Amino acid sequence: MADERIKHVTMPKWGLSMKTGRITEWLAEEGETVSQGADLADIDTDKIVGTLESPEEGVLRRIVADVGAEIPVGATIALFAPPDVPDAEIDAEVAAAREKLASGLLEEVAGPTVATVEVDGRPLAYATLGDGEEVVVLVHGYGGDKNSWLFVQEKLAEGRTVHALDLPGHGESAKDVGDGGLDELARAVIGFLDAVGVPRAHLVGHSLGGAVVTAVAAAAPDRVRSLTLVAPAGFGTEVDGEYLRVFASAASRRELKPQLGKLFADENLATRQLADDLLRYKRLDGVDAALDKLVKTLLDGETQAIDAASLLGSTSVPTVVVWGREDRVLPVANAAAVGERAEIRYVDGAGHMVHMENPAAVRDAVEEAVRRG
Amino acid sequence: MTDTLSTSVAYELKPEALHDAYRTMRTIRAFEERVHEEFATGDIPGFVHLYAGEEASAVGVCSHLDNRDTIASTHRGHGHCIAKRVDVKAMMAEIYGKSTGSCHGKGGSMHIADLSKGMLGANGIVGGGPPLICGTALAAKQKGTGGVGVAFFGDGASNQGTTLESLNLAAVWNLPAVFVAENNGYAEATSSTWSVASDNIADRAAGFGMPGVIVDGFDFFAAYEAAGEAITRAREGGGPTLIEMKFTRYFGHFEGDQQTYRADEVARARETLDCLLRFRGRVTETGQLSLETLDRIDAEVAELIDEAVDEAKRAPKPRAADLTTDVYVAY
Amino acid sequence: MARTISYREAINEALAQEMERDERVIVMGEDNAGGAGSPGDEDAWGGVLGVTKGLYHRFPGRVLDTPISESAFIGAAIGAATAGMRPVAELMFIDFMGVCFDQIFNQAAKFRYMFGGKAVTPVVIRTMYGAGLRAAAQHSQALYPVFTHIPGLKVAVPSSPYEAKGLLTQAIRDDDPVIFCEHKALYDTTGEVPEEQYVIPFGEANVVRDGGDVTVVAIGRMVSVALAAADELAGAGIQCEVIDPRTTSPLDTDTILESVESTGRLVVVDESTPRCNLATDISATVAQQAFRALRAPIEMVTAPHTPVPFAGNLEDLYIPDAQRVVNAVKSVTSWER
Amino acid sequence: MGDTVVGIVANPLSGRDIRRLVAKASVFPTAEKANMVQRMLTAFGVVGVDRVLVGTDLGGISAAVLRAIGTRTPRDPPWPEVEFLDQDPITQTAADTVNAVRRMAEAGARVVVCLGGDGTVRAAAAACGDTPLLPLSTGTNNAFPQLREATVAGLAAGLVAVGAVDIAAVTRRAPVLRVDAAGRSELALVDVCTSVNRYVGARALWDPAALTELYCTFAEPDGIGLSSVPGVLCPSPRDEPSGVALMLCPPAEATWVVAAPIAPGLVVPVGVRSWRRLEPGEVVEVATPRGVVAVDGEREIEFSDAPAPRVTLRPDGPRCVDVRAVLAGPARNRLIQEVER
Repeated sequence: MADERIKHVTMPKWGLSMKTGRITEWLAEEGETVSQGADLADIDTDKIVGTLESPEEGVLRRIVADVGAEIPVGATIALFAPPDVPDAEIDAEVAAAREKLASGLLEEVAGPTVATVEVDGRPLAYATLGDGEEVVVLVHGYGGDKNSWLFVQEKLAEGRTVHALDLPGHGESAKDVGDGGLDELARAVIGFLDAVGVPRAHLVGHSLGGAVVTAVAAAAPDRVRSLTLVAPAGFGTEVDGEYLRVFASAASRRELKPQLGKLFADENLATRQLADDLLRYKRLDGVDAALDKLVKTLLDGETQAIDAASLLGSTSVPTVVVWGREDRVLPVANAAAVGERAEIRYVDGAGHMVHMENPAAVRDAVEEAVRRG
Repeated sequence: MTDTLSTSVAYELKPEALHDAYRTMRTIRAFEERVHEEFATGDIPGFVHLYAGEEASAVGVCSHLDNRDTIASTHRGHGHCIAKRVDVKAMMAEIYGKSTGSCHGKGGSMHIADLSKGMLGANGIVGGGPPLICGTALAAKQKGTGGVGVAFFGDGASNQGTTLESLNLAAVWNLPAVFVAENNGYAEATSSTWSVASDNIADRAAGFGMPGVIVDGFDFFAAYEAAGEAITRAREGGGPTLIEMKFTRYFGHFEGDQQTYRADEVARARETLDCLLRFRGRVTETGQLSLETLDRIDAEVAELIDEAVDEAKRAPKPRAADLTTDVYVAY
Repeated sequence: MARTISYREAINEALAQEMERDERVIVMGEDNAGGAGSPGDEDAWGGVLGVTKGLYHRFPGRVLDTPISESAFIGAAIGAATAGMRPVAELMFIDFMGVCFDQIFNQAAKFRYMFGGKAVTPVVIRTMYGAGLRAAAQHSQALYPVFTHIPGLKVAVPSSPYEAKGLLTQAIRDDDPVIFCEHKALYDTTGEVPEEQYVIPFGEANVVRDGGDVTVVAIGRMVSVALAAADELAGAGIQCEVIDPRTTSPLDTDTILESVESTGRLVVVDESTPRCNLATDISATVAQQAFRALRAPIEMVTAPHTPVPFAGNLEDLYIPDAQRVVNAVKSVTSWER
Repeated sequence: MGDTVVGIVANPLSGRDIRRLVAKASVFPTAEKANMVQRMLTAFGVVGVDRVLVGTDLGGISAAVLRAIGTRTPRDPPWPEVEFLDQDPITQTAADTVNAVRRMAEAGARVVVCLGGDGTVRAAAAACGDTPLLPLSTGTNNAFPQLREATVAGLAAGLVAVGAVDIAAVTRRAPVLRVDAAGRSELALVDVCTSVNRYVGARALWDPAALTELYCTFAEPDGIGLSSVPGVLCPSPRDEPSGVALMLCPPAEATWVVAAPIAPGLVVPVGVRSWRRLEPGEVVEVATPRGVVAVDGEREIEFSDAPAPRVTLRPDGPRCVDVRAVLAGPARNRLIQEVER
């Protein structure tokens, strides 16, 4: 009978499609005492390299997964245990874990559950994690989808219900974006809240999604408990118009990939898999038209065409803004437009995809907003 | 009494229809005889196969067609093109390989086409056309346009699998198609009495469960009536028909052919059977057209052909850049 | 929403969705109805391997059964295409091109050029290729290089269900004649395919796997063979970049050249016979345009210059397998000047 | 050995005019005509015909017979010597039949078998003079020649040739209609009809609306073709010297409307204003101002203005063999051999 003081750290499931992960680097050594939340290992999920924060407090007794090896989600990658647990028991536990892995008998790790609701005659898809009174809705940006919250959603879902929504024209939602305007998209989010029977929710929006949730708060303040705006569009005027236009027009990986680099501070995070996934999305009938409309909504020549800042000013919904200092799509200078209306958290070493490059910072911001809401 | 009757007679041609038919037949003849001369001067490149002598067939058939209808032709296709209203000057320019040609000089005599007119192209492959016509007939049937597909082919093609397969498919699918076998007696230099085992191509129709008729291909009125029946039948959903036109071509298989394989039959045909000669005699006897009218048409046609040749000779060649264009719609 | 379906289902779905979307799309082929004109209608085969199953009753009058008469009905599909339809004809086995090739390469492929750019011939000819089913010499060939050789034709060779649906949808919407080559041994393979319609543009290769040591180009069924080899080689510390051109005409040489520029080594895996095939074509292009980048001679893994044998042990030898790819990769990586 | 000669002339073009298209008439293939000739040769061999003259054509009939001769084996029944008449150039017109029959008559043929339709027999009739004719139908549209098995016809013709029968008893001269129009003169064995079609066109007459006048040498109720109109309304037997003349008109203005098989597959209402007997030697002027004269159902002569076409019923047509009469008579015994016991 194994010692219950031995704790397993397993390969996390970051996003729906993640089946396996590869440890690219261990950030702690065997025997080291690790505090909960400390960086434990870098993991390559094919889509992106992410950092696993230690779920446990204590001594890292044994590293089970070697660097470079392909490990299925749910498989043991490390063991934590107090120093007084004998090595023999640890060895036995490792052997057992390896056996279990070899036999392929891993319990299916519950990822988010995906569902769709009908809003204004168009199906909207969303992924849900957790279960709780408090409801958080995550709204992605232009060209993104519900999976872009892969490093954020799981943690936020502890004791809460967290929905990650696919906006119209994105992900698995209908590709019809109507006039593609901010109001249209805001109506979709409100419609979504109605459809899932949520009177009030904490809204989190990235980029275009940031502008959308701001518009929701302005249109229906009583439905919104708090706002977390991650590199939101509609603040200031600076924008990399080329990124938006090429993203919409690119038909091949060679055209698209260079643009994707602009999303991150560390360009290596723009993997080929990310490009291929986006191409698969862009090839769907109706997506070209949707993106074209959204570009028209977002851009006026080389400057931003929407104004979310004044919308935000018109509400008193508690708000926290997060911005990557190395954002090349919506430069951080735009944050000035937030003024005194909300707390702004600047994140070093992060680009436009703050929630991927520094998920912890985004989670903390959400927690803060939720606390105030 | 007889006059009230005559108005209801099938295939009674009004003077303007005769006028048009004669002009078209004359245009084909003049076009071919001129190409014959010009080819001898060495100005015209490549292979050229002339239709002279067979005019009644193309015109007798195409007089019943409009732009809904499609035809597929053969390597001896000039007559079919003119009968289906392809622009004569563009045709001449094409034969000279000029950029103003029907195909911008990239097709030549054997590939003149104008799909906007339902002319699916002369065809360098013996037996290439009939399957295509099954397709255009199928399209007409699917779209319910009432269109008919007509495949012209020669006695040589009558022995090709593609032709026999197409006759079968057209019968199986009950397509609005008409197969016109132009039996001019020779596949290149080989007599059809030797190469066609059934001797009469029309006999083969019975094997496909469709009507087959033999028509004097030198007689416009015979061709016109037979084609009219077949085309009407096809339009009304009656299915395909095989018509065999029997006649002789006036020139060799291709220009430069010494025709050692045949004797004086051409001279005899020209004197006694020629479709234009007989047409003139008969329409003047019935008083439907006057000799003056016919001569005026001849003169106008001669002028048109002169212009066509002059313009073709003066027209620019294709640009070097055209070598690689129009291989694909997009690549 | 993506779900896992088979290569066969992906093709069937592409046909059904395009027929739904565009009434000009018609389907014709042998045994499409299955005993047309007989009670057999009621259990339409959907072609000899059931790829079009269900369409016959779902689209009355738009799925035509044909006699075994390839010249006539392939030609008819081509003719119908010139007359405004978008026909998809099924040439049961690619080996049967021999009885209808004139209509394909002298007619369909030439119209646009020889008619001076005035013809549009949006016909798709779906056909089965490939060895592995013990079907012997006349039902097993990989003849896509023959079509690839002909200007005016486009040639797609899908390697997976996702590719099959996206490339076929593109083929049907494409305004040029397309030869769509389906590997008969792939019909029951499965993969994630979106329910929604999508198109994969022609001439855009798919980098199936990243790797810095060797570029491995593989087409059709050979893609999975190359991936198996790449997995084994990864164990030995050799990282292969596996590229699936997806279409042989047009061919995405840029992606291949880019990859070779970084790896300096090329192995081409092609199920067709070795003379004037895709392997020789790609090798020549790379030798010509990326010579300086090459650090080792190019390796080609192809079938032998023989007909496809019947006996199982011989056919297994005939078809390129992962071991031969592994050997080829090892020879280019171990090559020293 | 003696030299009993029979002629066979076969028209390769008969039996495939536009009626095949407008009225589902059947095609009579060349191959079958060649087979009929061969079946006859076998019959000739049995009754002792020495020599058979066969006309030549480009349609493939004579060629097929030549091939057949070349491929005979000892097990095949003996055939007479076959001689092909290839002296005249082949024109692929009725002239070929005329030339062949004339040479047969000159060569002393005792009987000429004529394979074809009314048109073929008509051409032969113009050239055979006194030589008996045995017309054999190779079409579905024939009023004059009978549809008979060639073997049987061959036996009859053979018996006539070898002198086994009294020619006068088994043959009779058929009356003919002579028509003179537009400077041409034609013979009709069954009927002459005027139509308002302006042109000969596809030859056949299948549009009753165009018909104006009809003259027949005979009219039988079981006949096919235009003569079936009087055949139904006012029959006139073959063996009577007189014929019938009818004025036709649209059903609306007609005295009688006759539903008659004016062509295979074509039973249409034909309006008749009046009819009368046509006496031998009688000359009639056609009343139709312009149009086409059809002879035995096929448009032949385009005419307009004066002089109006003239139609004459003449008794001196071709001498035709009555197959039934031949085989019913004593000649039959030539086919019987008493077996001694």
